[in-house]
Amino acid sequence: MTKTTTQKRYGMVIDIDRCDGCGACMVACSLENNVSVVPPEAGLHRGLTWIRVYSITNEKEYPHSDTAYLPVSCQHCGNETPCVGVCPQSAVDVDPKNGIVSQIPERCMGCRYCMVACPYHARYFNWWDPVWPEGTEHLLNPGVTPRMRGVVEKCNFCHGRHHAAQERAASEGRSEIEPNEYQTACAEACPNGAITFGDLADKDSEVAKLAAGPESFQLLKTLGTGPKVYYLTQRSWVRDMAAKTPLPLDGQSND
Amino acid sequence: MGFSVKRRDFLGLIGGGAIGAALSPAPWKSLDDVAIWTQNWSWKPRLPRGPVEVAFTHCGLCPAGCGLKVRSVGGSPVSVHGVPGHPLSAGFVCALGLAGRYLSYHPSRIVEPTVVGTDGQRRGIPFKAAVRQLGKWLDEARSGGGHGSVAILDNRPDRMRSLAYRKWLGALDGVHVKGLREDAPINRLRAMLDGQVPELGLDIARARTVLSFGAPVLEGLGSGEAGSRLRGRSGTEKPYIVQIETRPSRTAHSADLWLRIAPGTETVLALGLANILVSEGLYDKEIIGRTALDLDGPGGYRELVARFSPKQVARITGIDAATIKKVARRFASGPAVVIPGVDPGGGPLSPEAQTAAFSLSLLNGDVGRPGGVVARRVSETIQLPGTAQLANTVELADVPDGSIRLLIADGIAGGCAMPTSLLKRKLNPSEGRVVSLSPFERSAMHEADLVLPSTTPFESIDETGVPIDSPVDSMGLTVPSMRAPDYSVDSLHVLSMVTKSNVPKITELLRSRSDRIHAGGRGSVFDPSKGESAPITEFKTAGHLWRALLDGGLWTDSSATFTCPPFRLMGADAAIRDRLHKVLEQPSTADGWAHELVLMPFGWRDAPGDGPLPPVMAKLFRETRLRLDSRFATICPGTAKDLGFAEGDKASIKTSLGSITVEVVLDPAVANGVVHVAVGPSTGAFGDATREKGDQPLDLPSCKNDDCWRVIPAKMLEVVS
Amino acid sequence: MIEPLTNRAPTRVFLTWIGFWIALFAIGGYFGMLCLSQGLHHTNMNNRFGFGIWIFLDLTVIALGAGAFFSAFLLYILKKQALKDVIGSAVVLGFICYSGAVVVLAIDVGQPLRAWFTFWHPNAHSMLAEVTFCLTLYLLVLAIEYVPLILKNPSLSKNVSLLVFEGQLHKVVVVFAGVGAILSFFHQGSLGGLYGVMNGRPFAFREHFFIWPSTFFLFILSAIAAGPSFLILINKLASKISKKQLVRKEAYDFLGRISGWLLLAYVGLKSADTIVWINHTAPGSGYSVAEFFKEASFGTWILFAEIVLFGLLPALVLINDRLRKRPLLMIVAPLLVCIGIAINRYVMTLQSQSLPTLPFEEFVLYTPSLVEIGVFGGMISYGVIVFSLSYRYLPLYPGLRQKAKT
Amino acid sequence: MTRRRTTILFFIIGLVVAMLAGWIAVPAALYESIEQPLGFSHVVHTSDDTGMVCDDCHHLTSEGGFAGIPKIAVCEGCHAEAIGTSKDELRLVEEYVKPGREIPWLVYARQPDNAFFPHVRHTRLAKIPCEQCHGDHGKTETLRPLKRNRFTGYSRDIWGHDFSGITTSPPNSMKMSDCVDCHRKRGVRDSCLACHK
Repeated sequence: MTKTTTQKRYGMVIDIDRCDGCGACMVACSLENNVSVVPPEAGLHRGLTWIRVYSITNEKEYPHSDTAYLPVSCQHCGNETPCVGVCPQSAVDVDPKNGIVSQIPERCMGCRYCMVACPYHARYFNWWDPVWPEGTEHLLNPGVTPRMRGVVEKCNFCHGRHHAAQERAASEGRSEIEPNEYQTACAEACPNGAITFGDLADKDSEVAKLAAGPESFQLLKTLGTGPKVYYLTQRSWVRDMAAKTPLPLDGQSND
Repeated sequence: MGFSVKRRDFLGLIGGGAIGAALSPAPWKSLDDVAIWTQNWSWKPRLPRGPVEVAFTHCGLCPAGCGLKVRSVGGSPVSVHGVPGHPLSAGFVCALGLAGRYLSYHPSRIVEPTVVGTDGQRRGIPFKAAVRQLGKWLDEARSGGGHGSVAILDNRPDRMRSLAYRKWLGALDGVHVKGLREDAPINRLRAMLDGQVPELGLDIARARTVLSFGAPVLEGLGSGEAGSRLRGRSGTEKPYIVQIETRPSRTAHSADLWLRIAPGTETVLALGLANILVSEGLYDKEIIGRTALDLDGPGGYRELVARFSPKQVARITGIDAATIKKVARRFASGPAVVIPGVDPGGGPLSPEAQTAAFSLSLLNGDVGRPGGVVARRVSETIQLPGTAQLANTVELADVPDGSIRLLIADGIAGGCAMPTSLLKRKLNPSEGRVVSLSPFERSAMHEADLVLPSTTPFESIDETGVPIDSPVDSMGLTVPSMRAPDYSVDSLHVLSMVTKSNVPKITELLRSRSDRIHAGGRGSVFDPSKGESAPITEFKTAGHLWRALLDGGLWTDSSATFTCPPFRLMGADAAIRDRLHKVLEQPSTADGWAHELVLMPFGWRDAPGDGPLPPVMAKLFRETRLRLDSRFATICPGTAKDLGFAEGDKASIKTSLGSITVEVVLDPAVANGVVHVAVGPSTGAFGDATREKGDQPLDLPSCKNDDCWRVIPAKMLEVVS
Repeated sequence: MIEPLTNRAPTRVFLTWIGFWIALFAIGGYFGMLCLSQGLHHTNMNNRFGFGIWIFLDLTVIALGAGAFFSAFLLYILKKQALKDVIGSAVVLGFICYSGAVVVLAIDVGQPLRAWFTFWHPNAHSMLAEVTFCLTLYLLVLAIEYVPLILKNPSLSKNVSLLVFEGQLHKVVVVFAGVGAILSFFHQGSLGGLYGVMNGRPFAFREHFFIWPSTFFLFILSAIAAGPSFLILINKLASKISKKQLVRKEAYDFLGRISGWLLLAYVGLKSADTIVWINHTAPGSGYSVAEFFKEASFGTWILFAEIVLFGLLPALVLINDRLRKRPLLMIVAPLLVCIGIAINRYVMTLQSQSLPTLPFEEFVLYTPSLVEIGVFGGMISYGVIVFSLSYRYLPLYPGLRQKAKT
Repeated sequence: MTRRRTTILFFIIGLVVAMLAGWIAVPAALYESIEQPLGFSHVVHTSDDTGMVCDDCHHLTSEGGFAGIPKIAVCEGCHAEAIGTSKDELRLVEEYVKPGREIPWLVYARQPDNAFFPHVRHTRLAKIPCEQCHGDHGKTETLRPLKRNRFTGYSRDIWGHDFSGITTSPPNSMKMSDCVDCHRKRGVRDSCLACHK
């Protein structure tokens, strides 16, 4: 009765040189995943931004000035995932079939240990009860449940869309989904096509090719967390800043 | 004795009770229920339930009119997606489009007619009373003044609805006033051409070079289709984009070449480029010699540009001569598009700058050639019932000051913000009244004497209009994807009630255009559900075409050929010609007011300067500071140091008209002596566009001399708190 | 009616004293309710500071409370009779520290009503699950150890059967001491493990022995070193306030000596651990320790203070028989020890979060809100109240009780 | 010794009272019983003379989702005018069909928002008959009242009618543990997100 499902490794490649910081990915993400509109007093560090666009500059004056934008979401670490081991009540797990790191708000008790453990600051806590402008509840995406106060949430590669794709496939009698049936909201929304999402295990997929390319790097590679989100850039200063390059063992800081 | 016995028995009872309870499921079940309660307690929003319906429409939030796929549950849209293969938007939707449906529930939505009473207080009144009030003012206005005393301000003047406005105004001897739009400058070009000129479009997508004077070409200007080509995503060769802009905008960030021009020196740069084209003979002497009416002779174009040597221009614009030469040669090497940009917050370039810019197109022979400025076929105008002439349509700038006694503002967003002072100038100082038909309290309109709540683009049927870059005419409808609230009114309905005349309903108007298109038998229709286009001839009856449009289809005309008529490189307007000749004379500081830096207001293309922001966008920009609103001022570290400011300081920016308080943000890419402040919705709350008077940078500039407020002399003072 | 033991403060004095603390407790309770009913935005914690002063102080308090299990262990298992004097106060202190910490934790988590999931769906790999289990169980043990004390209250002990019951309890107290020791051993350790296992946080991550990071052992050692010192402090304080000699010198001396030697061992291991961390662990994960301490607010001085000033120094004092005779030093040294432990918990909890791991993230400082301070103040006052009541109504100090009889 | 006996007596009283409360009083108090808006007989609708099958009303949507209980339009197909004169029949036509109002049916098997149950995957791919979870609901003459948990709002069918909730499994209960058991039996290994949204 059980079907043998092919092993997938969903991942993402983000081309920093294509990102102009418009923020469409963040908007699309928040709408897709019913991310609460947090009260304005949240400030910079108490909001909910599953994907957060950082802007970094080379601190030079025109014409040498340059800015780069880095969209950072959950990196879906594939190796010793820092947040999974720490959760006391198994509210975080890695999907054995596709490597997506999950966060189940209904199981979470809000101890925030996973946030402390995450090196990418990609996990967010609901400091308030979720708020939407009055009357907009029926505009929410029915495929994703809203979170309640006091729990942690984060990017799960638009899993609602994965569900939808599976359902559609099943209605056509297929147990497996086609690559083009499952796209994350951020990848779909990016006007510059800076975000490529797909199955890293499939060597012919565009995402796998890009990730294997010479310009690709991972954030904080040296931690050995094996992120499944890769970044591309041709600008060396961006790479030096964004990718934490390994340090000589004599402990000399390289900045 | 009694005491201890009681105690023991009591303890016995308790003990027995405890054990008994533990042996029943009750405590464990309640433990479980308590946990479940925390997972779905009443104040956690419930998800919409039920099957998903899919429909197609167009986005009415800006003139780009992107095709939309809307998924709805129980009649409310739960998600919005682009439509791949759409002739105009090519699957593109901007952030605003994705979140736009939330605007219908925006906190700043107007839910009842309001009027400003004699005491200056705004209070709600019944709809009937509002109409009566409007009627009264209408009569007063007409008795008081002659032609043009009644006006309708229309941000999308090319819709069928606009036609009905003009008919209505015609009977009242009023004027149809164009609001500020990103495609406004094109009329400047039309004015430079001799004789009858059709509607023009900028063929950005096929250009070899795009010379953008501060236009947000990579931030959603024009159609999504052009956008994807400009971003090199369509497989076709990507145009070379030269962004001429002082502010380190997103377009400047991703353009092939960013020229950080000194504030307000666009005219000089344009003429400097012309200088090189002329002196190096980088233009078709034969044709231009024949078609250009003011190239040679005393005071001619040649004489004018001769004064703008690269060295000279470099000194003024701050762009080195070599680069100017390089750009000029690149420009002349093939079809190019020049866009004198209208900034969503900073407004248009000065008239002479626009003229100078377009003179390059003419010189390059781009008018009438693919990849340059192309002409659109206009489907012949529809006759409306009634004998009255159509009122003519004029640019706001051309409206005489103080002439309007009753201004009715059509609710639709144009995407560009206007200074309150500019509008005020056009009104009759004593009894000029403003009536706003808007779903929201708009920045420029928040002082309207009478406000009638209208519908948002997602609630009402209308036309999208034609994007600035479209080489052909088109018709796409915004089909309602949510119910219009009972309190909202339709502008045409209001007009018909006021004058008791029969103004056609919007659906009738659109239907009649659709029928006319069908009769014309030109062009093709795109079917979003199939993702392909079919020639219009395949539609048996007019009814079929109408049905297709209601299902989110898009009609696009076949392209027309157009040969450039004779033209004047310095335009027909003597005043502008005069200004062009005077450009190099030292400009006096405005009102002789000593200033230490210039304030350059700007707006975000997909967060309209004149409309509210969907809460989700406000939230994200607030929590990441990815975009700064009017509460922040960006300056470069150098200037900050000179003025004694540091990151995060509170500062007050003073102009001759007033001051705003801002927080200082440092950016090394900003030019020296310049301060940039965003115009439009504050992200501080849920994205509200209504602000206290004098709190918006656009309430500051004075538009006394010309209609340009890009560069405002200002001071920056410390705020003593 | 339960009446106080003889030679206790007059009721009026006692009431004013207790009244003050009850008021403080009420404030804390109100703040706590705010967080429970409206959410944790009343605190100043944020997405970068998932743990705030609550966790830091809970850890400190639990470390100091270690005196309970350790002295119980020494007394009942290793038969160190010198500790007879302090065992009562030790148990009460332990109970206060642990119960208090658990209550504050319940406010600290976003969804306390689901906290029991940890028992129903535990994650075996999670240090925090281990902590939760051992902590709750050991709290149970402490409660059981507390009961005989309560039953010793004269007016209660009138009741024969209860006395019998108390006697029964006393026989098994040895067992509880053993169980308690094991439980405490593990949760003190896993509290340290919390940080050592965070492979994503190079500042906290440490080398592992089998499944345990070095912090696991360091926390145990530091806790049993600090526990006795804390006992000394509290008992001296109680004596000061009650103006009575509650504990015999020998007990203090013994506690001091134990504390000293253990601390010395701790300082040694901690130093070794730090050296390995600086030269191997941190660089191994791509960070130089220089980066960790480049922020002014967390300079290397903090490392020096933790290990030398508040570690080595008091240790040397406490192991020296002559110096231990000096009453003043017997207050200062234990005080230094307790502060040292607090610093260690502070560094592990707060400094480790303050430092961004993403190179382009900013360094964030966090200052607790009034609510957070208030809640903790409430917990302290709860401790004072319980201890005062126990002191007033229960024979915490056998020595004193004999005096009372005569 | 009388003391001891009285104490034991009190002990037993406590024990019995508590157990009665826990087993009978609490369950009775916890669930409220709500009548369905209309009477409905699956038997009648699926009888041969109607010739209808389950799918006629409970079908899948274009996107593969389960349409659930049919909309009033489906009823209108046959009940545009009253068939017969039963009270419910008349109410159906007058109160719902004519004004086009949807019937506010109460769903016995309604799962919470955070549960994702793709019917199509279970019925079409795994070939599980509806009855396995929904029991013989399709063969009922009348609609029983919905028992709703006053506290959580859940239908009692989820927790199951055996209050101890230990031994039950579909169709007697539809808890997460029941899903998990079935998945285990069929060797389906999944992460939380496979069934949670």
